[in-house]
Amino acid sequence: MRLDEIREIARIEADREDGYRHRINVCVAAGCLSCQSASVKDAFEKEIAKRGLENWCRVKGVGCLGLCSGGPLVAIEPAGILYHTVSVSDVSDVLEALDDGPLDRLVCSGETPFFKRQKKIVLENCGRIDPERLEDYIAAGGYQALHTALTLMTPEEITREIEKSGLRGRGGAGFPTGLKWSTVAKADNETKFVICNADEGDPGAFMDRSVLESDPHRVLEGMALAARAVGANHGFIYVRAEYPLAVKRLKKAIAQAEHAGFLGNNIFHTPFRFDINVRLGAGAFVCGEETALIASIEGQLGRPRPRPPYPAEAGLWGYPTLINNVETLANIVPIIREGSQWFAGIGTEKSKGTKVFALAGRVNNTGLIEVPMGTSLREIVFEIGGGIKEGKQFKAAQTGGPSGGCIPEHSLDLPMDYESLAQVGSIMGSGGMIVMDETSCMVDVARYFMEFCRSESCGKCVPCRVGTTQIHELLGKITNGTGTAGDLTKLEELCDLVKHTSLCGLGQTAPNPVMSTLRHFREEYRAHIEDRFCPAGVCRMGRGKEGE
Amino acid sequence: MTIPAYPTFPRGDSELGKPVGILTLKIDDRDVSARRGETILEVARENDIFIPTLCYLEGLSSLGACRLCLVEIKGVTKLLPACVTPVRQDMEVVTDSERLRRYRRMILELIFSERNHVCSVCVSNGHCELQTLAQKLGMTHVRFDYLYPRLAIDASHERFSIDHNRCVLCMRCVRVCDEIEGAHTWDIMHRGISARVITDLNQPWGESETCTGCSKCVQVCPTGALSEKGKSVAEMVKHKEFLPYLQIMRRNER
Amino acid sequence: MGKIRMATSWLDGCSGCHMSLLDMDEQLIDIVGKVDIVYGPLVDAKVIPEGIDVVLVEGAVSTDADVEKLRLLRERSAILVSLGDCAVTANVPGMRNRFPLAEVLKRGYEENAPLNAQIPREDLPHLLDKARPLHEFVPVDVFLPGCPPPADAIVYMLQELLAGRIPDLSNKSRFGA
Amino acid sequence: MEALKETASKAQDETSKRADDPRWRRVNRVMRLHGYRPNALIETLHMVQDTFGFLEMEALKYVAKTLQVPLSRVYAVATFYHFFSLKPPGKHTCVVCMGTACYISGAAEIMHEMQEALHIEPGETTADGAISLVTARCLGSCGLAPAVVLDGEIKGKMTPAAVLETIERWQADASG
Repeated sequence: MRLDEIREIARIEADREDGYRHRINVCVAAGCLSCQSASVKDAFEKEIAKRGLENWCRVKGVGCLGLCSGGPLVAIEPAGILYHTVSVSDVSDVLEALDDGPLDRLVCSGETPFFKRQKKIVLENCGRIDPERLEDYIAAGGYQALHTALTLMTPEEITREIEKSGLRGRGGAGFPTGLKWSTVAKADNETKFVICNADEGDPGAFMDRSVLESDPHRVLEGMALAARAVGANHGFIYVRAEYPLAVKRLKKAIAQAEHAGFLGNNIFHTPFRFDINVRLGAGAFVCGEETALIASIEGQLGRPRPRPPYPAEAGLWGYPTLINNVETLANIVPIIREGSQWFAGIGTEKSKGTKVFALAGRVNNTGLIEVPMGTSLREIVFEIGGGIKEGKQFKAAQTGGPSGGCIPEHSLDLPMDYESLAQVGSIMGSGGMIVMDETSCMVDVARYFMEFCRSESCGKCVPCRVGTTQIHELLGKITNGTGTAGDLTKLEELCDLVKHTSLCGLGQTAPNPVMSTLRHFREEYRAHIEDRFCPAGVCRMGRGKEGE
Repeated sequence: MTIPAYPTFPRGDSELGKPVGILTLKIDDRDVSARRGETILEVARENDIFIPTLCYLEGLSSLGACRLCLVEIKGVTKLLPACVTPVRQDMEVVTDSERLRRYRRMILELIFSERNHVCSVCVSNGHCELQTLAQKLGMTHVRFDYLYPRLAIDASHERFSIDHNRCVLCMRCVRVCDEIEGAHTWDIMHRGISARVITDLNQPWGESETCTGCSKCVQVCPTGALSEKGKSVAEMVKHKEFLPYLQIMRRNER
Repeated sequence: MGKIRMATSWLDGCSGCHMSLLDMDEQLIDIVGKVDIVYGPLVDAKVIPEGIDVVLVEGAVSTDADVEKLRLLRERSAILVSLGDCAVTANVPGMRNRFPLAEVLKRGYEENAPLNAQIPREDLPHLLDKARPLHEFVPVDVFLPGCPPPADAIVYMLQELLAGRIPDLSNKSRFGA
Repeated sequence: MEALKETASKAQDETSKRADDPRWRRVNRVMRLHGYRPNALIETLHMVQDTFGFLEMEALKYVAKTLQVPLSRVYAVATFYHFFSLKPPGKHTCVVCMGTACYISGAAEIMHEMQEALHIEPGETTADGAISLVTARCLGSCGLAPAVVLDGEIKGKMTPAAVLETIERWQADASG
């Protein structure tokens, strides 16, 4: 395909869209699907057919519109109206109201902080395009960045753009993406691989899933750009089998891209060739770790191995391999399209760009949000999130999932960037953010995460395998009212051991939820041990073992 | 999942003028020389510097799993396993410190707490690497609650038996069977604290279709998990000498 | 200088550690000159006295009576030694721990009893869910593992204690034999 | 000699049975697409489970043989990854999401009630094979916590009572 062909597709698509007086976009991402948005979409189609409005109105299933707690969401274009909690019985009312202005009882104000405070880069197409149509993606400017990069830039220039943008890995600790790319680019080998890590395992995070379900081509294009920059010709997307919709859309997108010539041989009539295969994860959190992920793609057990050698030197089947996560790759296209300077102008000095958070828990507005790096926790919870449910008191926000920590109330003004989060004992992680109020017991939350790490530990190294089990046992004792005075010391010693002696990132970060709650909520631990009392009323005390 | 930042090794620039492939470093303040590509553990052993190990066995691939051989390296924040970390020019290694001793003792405590290691009634009492390490590293008691899992003994094989109560999951049996014998009868099922060694499709050992009965797994097992039937405690000495020999022979063949 | 007031105690164990204590041959004479044994299976005292300097406890904690006795010993002793594998690790008494208590009692008193099979319920201390090492109940000052600990290790330990030092017993004994 | 013949013809039957059965043809296709290389193991197991609902011992053996992967390694992989199941699923499946958002919104309470009602632990199937109780790490429906999947249909903002209602209907079906 050539650039003018792309532009032609985009133009036809735009004309087609403009031909409709009303365009109804129904969210069909996971969240809204679970409140029956599919039947709402069907109802719209039937009702439009019944009323004979097909030439005036079209209905489209789109990806995540963000405000999951208000699902099913329906957006009306070009009027720019968003309706929440639309049920099948509302469909005819919505259609009635198309020409006379919004239907007040269902409308979400676009002026609310939930929408106004966000800045969408990664999610720019989410909720706007039909993820199953390549033409939609092209009409939104898709694959032009790849064209630019292949025809006007050298691989070194692409890498330099990413370096200059200041983009850091969105999957965890925030390693500079450009540096990772240049390491793989420098590796001297004819065969190299690019892997997209879509094994989103944090049990409170769903942004990668939303990106894959709502805008799969963006990830493919990002991978192709990465492959061009580092000199790879083969790519893999390692995605959770638990995300069947994402898998389906990815496979469809790959087939479309191959058919259109955006993947395969001689892309854009250049010598560059690149193919992408999908590999399914099979329910192992540890496969988010690079070496375990590689082993899993090789059909092996997902057990991490000691590094070095790093995947950049010896990765998949021993070849130099670049691994980036979904959100990182989703940032590549806009950086190439708008330039590194534009990107570097967003966010803070050391954390550039935006971050997508899966905002959940005890806030009024839950869902997927994207904010500039450095946005304060207070803004996220109280403005975007609309405050705590039922007027309760904010207690803590948990970021980084099982590898992260809890941020207490006195740190509400903390800017969300890599360094600030590390300072309070948490991490950015992949972007799960769970807000907790007074009804959550912090010891119980720590126990919950340790249960997760215990059962996700691969079992290879002793500190992680047995250490997480012992920490979990201790937390179990504390939460059932049989903890003793010495247990806190033991907890701290074990956390220190597991953190410093485990083989991979899973073990090294597993103690974080315990250590951060011990640091900020120690009195809650004490209440459980000394007074046999759970201040939040969550733990059922007094179920101790006999004879003690 | 967090991807920790790449640690970088301090690179010396005094490599010029040295004979090819030979480099010098410091282990516990002693100047030692090494061949390029050797691991810290190999160099330490050549120089009679003790680093405790459990999963490591000369002649098998290295795992870095037991974490007993972790050492401190100047300029590197992380502790690194000596068995898989290659030496570098001017590296300064500390194999023994208060912190390392504390971690190593705790790791042993964790291993002892994990399964039912009752040394006094074990067939390997007196010939057990775990027992010896506990003594050597001064681990006199376990401060964590024992987990007391309910584990089976499989004595279905006519000559050998496996007692899961004594297994430390070092994977030596898995490796020797795969890498040396070539049968890959052993592997590990499940994961984390539920992990167990298995033969074939988790069948009784005696019904294994692939076991050749070579006894290599028994010989390399550091504890009393794998043992020969009909031997008394005094007789149950393991012979691992064949391993480096086999490795040399195979290398020569190639 | 007055003699050291020493006590010994025997919880759930086989008395092998006490045997090992007596097994120190001629060195026993030297030790006996320096200590008064004020309580334990080796002497007649029926009540645990106050003001014990050193107590050597053999055996695991298996019953509520064991817990009570251990707590009292701890209260009245300056230094408590966990003597032998049963005291240190629960060892053989702890081998029942992987089975539920009811199953253990059934196995011991019903399945294996040739006649009058019944689980005793009266006049006996209540068996704990699990047999446990001493340090899970009270603070322990010195650990001397071994099944039994060799006499030499016991001698060394006592000599060090007599000299007013907390002994370093690594390398002197080990788990198992 | 007779025995040998019998074994040989059995193996023949086995292969042809697999070649005739459209379900096995799906599995074979995956292996062929990957050139029967050992690294196709996980992809193949996915297809076996997708086709048969679980991983049967005979299937594991067949896959091991075809891909030339040691038996113990196949078993290891099949048990390491929690997505795979070696037991047939129940007629109905109730998946309780135990993701963080669901957990702090009462998923544990739902799970507790289910265990009481069905007398099984998570990961088990009722004795009559009617209902399987499963936990999920995160369904990605955190905005609608707590979420439960009842026979493949995700339901958000669930309560123990609401889930019990469905469970009771399933139980009535099974006994009726």
